[in-house]
Amino acid sequence: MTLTNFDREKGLARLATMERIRAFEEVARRAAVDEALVLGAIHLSIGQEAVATAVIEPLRRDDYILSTHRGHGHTLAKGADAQAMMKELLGREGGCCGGKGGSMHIADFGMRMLGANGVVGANITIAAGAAHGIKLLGGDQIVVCFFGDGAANRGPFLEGLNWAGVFDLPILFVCEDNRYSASTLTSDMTSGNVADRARALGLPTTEADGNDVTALAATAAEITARIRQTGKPEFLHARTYRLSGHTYFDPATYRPEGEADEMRATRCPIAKLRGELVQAGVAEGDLDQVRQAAEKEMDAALDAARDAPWPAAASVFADVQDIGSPVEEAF
Amino acid sequence: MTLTNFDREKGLARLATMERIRAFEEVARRAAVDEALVLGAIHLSIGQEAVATAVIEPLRRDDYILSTHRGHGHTLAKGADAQAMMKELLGREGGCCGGKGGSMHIADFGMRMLGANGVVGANITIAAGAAHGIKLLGGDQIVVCFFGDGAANRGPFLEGLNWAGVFDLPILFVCEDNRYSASTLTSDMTSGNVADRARALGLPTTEADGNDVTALAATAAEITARIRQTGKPEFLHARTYRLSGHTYFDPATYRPEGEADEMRATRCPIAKLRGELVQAGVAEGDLDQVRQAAEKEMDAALDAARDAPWPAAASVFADVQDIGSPVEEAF
Amino acid sequence: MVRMTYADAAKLAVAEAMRADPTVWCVGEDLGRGGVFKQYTGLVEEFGPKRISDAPISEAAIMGAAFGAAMAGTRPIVEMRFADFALCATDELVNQIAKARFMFGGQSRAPMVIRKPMGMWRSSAAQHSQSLESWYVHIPGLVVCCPATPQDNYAMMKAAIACDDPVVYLEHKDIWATEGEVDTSLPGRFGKAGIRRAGMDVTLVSWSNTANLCVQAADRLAEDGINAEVIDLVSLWPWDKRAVLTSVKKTGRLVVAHEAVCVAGFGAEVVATVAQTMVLKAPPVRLGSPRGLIAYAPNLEDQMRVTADMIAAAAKKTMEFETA
Amino acid sequence: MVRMTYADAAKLAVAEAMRADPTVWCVGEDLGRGGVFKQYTGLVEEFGPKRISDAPISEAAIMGAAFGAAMAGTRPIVEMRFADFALCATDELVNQIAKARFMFGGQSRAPMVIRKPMGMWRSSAAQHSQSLESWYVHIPGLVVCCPATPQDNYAMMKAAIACDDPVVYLEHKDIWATEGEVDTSLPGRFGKAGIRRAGMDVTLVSWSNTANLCVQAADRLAEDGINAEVIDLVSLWPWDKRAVLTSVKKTGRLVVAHEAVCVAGFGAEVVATVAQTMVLKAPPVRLGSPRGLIAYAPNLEDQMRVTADMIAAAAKKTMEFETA
Ligand SMILES: Cc1ncc(C[n+]2csc(CCOP(=O)(O)OP(=O)(O)O)c2C)c(N)n1
Ligand SMILES: Cc1ncc(C[n+]2csc(CCOP(=O)(O)OP(=O)(O)O)c2C)c(N)n1
Ligand SMILES: [Mg+2]
Ligand SMILES: [Mg+2]
Repeated sequence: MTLTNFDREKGLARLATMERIRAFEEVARRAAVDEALVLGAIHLSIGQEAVATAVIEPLRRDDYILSTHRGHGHTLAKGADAQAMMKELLGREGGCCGGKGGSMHIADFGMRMLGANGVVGANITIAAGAAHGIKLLGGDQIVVCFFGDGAANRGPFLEGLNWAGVFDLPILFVCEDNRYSASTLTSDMTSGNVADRARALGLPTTEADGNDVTALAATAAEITARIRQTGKPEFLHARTYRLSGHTYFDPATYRPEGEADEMRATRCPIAKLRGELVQAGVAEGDLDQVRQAAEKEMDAALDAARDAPWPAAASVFADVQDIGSPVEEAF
Repeated sequence: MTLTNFDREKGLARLATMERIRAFEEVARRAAVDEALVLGAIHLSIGQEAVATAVIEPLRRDDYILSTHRGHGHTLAKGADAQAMMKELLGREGGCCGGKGGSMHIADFGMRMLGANGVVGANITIAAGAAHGIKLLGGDQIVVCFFGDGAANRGPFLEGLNWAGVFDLPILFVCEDNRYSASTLTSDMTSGNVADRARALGLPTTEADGNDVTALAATAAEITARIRQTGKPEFLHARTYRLSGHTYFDPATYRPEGEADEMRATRCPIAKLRGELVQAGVAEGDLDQVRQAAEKEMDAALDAARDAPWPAAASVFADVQDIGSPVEEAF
Repeated sequence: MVRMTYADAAKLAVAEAMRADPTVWCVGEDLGRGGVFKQYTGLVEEFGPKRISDAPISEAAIMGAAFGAAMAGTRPIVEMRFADFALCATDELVNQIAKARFMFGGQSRAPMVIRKPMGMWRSSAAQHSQSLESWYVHIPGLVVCCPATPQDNYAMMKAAIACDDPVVYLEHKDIWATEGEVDTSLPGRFGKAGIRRAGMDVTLVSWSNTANLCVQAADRLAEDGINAEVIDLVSLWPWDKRAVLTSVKKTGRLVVAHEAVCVAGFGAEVVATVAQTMVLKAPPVRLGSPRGLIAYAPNLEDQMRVTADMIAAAAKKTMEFETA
Repeated sequence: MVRMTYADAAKLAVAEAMRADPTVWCVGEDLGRGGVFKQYTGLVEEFGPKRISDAPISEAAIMGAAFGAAMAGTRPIVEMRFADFALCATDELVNQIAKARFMFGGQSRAPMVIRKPMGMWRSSAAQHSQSLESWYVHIPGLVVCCPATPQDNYAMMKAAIACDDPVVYLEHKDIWATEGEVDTSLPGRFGKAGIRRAGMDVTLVSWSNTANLCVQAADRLAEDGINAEVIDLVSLWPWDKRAVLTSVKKTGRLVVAHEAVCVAGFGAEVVATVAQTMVLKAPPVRLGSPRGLIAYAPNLEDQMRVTADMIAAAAKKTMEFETA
């Protein structure tokens, strides 16, 4: 990626997405830590914003994505409303899941974001199935399924990739490798490596730097175009790093001393892109404005969420199922 | 494998094992078809006898094996008593599982055969665990886990191989590839291939002709010796063919016409070994005697099983669990 | 009215639904060759291999992928082969399919029929014989259906395919070949029990094949002048409480019978519900399997069975109680 | 007598068992850092990473491998992190571990403790909050234990480790930090209920954290002059029928309360068993969650909870029934 073909507009758009993700999560963290407004666990993707941003950029609005417990970034990048998401994290009325799901089940079906998932790896077969549905219905959409390095040790990884390969389904599996599975170094619990597994399962596989949003966006554009054309599955292994703890309250003391600090200093995807934009002639002040706009948006989202009421009590019995009432009838 | 280093004694021993397996299953099939003595489904390994014979040959008595629904051959090769097995198939007293398990759950813990399994692929993680147990206890035994080509599409394949790789466990995984998963051609439902999956999971992997018992025994001896020495897992992919149907009552009409006949004519592992023995100077009559001895043994096993009584009624409530009675107590 | 088997009745329902709605499809191992119990025979010829889809031996993926395809707008019929193997896809069914609509605040639906052939089938042993219907009744988000007759296997299959909720559809393996009259104009209704036989003396409640045994038991009881009312619940969630309570109010006597393990089986729910509502003329009876395992040997296996004779004997005992 | 938390009580039991028997070991994700609820903190320092073993995110392999290791002569303690994730290992637990000994005619044993932290834990939502104890009670071959106090979490954990059967050991996530006195000389016994409070008027039956709520309810009832007997079943299989029947014979009134979904919950088994045995002074009551899903928003989540007030109110109603 030389600066000659660097696209400033695209760079600024990516920066805006990454800053919005970062700001959303920083605000959510503050809401949790300082105000105890977020009651459940939230998993921040701070440091990983480039993957969501780059991979989702080439998608159409009617393409699907599926995410994990660490899904704020993917959801925002797919176009979900930050305020509805923040309300969801606070369990309020107007939350994108009506306050029923919280951070770990965030979803926006309008944007074809088919949900975060509280079970590691479970989204892999479901995503393959969404692609199967597209194929059966004769659509030309594609599916992107995000998961972590730890998920590659669960059975659904094999079953879901095999499924996509056997049925020739239009899906991109993205392993967002942030090195850790909760407090465990994933490599200590992994025999062989993830990319080789995907290759052995018959999927064209690309390995990429997940913190270089410019290069990754180009790669993702190529891959997703190919998938839309061939209708066949591919795999992307993106190396990144989780700058925050596993949950917002995890001090992450299991990491080697200084590791996170060094990564923050040298490998922050936002800092990297800012550097490229500056080199391309964008003024620092313009970049700061992008950040400030994102922060303002997310502060406002939190204000709105803070002021939102709790969900209506009766809503707890809605959306369980059509047939059979959740409450005992008297006779 | 040239005839110069062909070991006649070993060849005869292998022939005896293969003929015993073949005869056991032919007798069991007759007992099922002609006499309706076998009430549940039985899965015959006719045509696959070389895998069990060759791979188990180098094992010690205190090494473990685990098998599948198609487990008669492995069980016999590990040294189980044919009569107790036949009684089990007939659900009789004196059956190796007391008539409680039948063909699909055949086991002989005395011979460290830790059971056939009615759930495809489920034995893979269990076998890894047996090897884990050996390691924890400081033993020098090894484990061999047999499964079919179809099992490589289940999650436990990934989870079990990864487990063995991560914990450095003394286990040999053997994929006995007979091309079919029940009535489905496995390759139609498999993306990539099994051996590559094992390699990607970090396991040294050998691909072999599963119908050439002489060559396979040499290969298995090497691999198992290495596992005992290094304590590390390996993978063996053995190509073979199921000459019978999936179950004894399956006419296997889903196979291309003539396929089974051709395989029977050209790739029968017993015929192949007989040819080698004849070339090595063993008289045809001696070989016939090996077969006759096997047939006689198995006929006698069936006679004994036919005459055996049903299990004692009370035994159905034994061996459920120590704590808590299976029958309701009155108060 | 057409005479057909329990297997063919469901097949007819599937075929009709597939003709009417191109988004309905079936997926499972070996379906292209008719499925393991031949309950799909001929369908691939009519609908092709995309809509009668084979699958790898990947129960978790079959369940999970069908769910994804349901969210993407199709209506999958999932074949689990044996109810026992469905346990390989428990996370998919219970944590994902049953919960998604609620967790996502109503944004998604999972219109799926999950077929799980259940129950004892001579000498299939402990891993191929289970009846776990009470598990699924306990899981919010799931509809649970256990048809006992060709008529109900036709009508309820149609209803299940039409339903926007995930339906755990438990067919009994031992009655695939049972024949009966099917009126294809009768609609299947969840939560509506069938009164298989009307009677005044004692209420027999059951579902799946044990409902058929209850009818046999009622025939025998009739010979002794006892008029049993046989209630076939057909669906367990929702279940027809009203039919049971109305009947027991009339008879004052209750026998609930099922093939599953008695302890923590759905029979406990029925008995508890009745006991919370009314006082009976005789203690209610539950019949189910001992809390033991299903053996291969037929004589051992039989000891785990609830039979028509046991049901009749239990009913008689409730009759004698009054006179005691 | 030592004062300690519910979490530490189990940890002490584990540590003592590991000291006494070198074949006991623990395996699960993140155990080397103390486990997700810190219930293993410090153990890796004493016993090393082989015996306090980390694991890949592979619940099926954790369960399956532990089973294999049990058959090979070790005594594994399996950590499932959240009871919900254990559903990823259902085949392993139900089709393999629970059935092996029987299927193999008594040749094998599975001396395993399978720890499954259960229940609601503020705003954990539908995939991290389930109580599925009734499932496991329904599965022959499994022992099921739901301790409610530090004392029982110590004593029953010791008993579970010593037991040669697979024990599904359900600790409640909401009471890890609850403190209580522990007498390490008291043996844990399966099938022996604890009478948490003696009383003559009404019997409250429960287990796990809801047993603690029953004690609170009994305190409130006492203020109104009602003497409730609180029975904490502690283990659900085997369960102490005798204690329940003896108490209800005395009081004539029964309230069973649990956190799990009421429909097809274990409360149904308790009520059905009592109803089959005796006639009460007032209709028995079951309290459990509606058959709905557990939401993230606290006000919605609370609607799925059984509270001490609800238990007290139900008990009062059984008292008033008599006088009505
Ligand atoms: C099946 C399952 N097992 C365990 C967990 C607990 N858990 C939640 S996140 C996590 C780590 C996941 O690691 P990875 O897949 O790399 O994703 P990351 O958290 O790094 O984004 C674990 C173990 C879970 N949610 N689901
Ligand atoms: C989890 C599971 N799914 C499906 C089945 C049904 N089934 C029994 S054997 C078999 C085919 C297995 O194929 P493979 O693994 O290649 O072994 P083979 O029968 O060829 O020896 C199937 C699908 C099962 N027993 N377990
Ligand atoms: Mg990770
Ligand atoms: Mg095969």
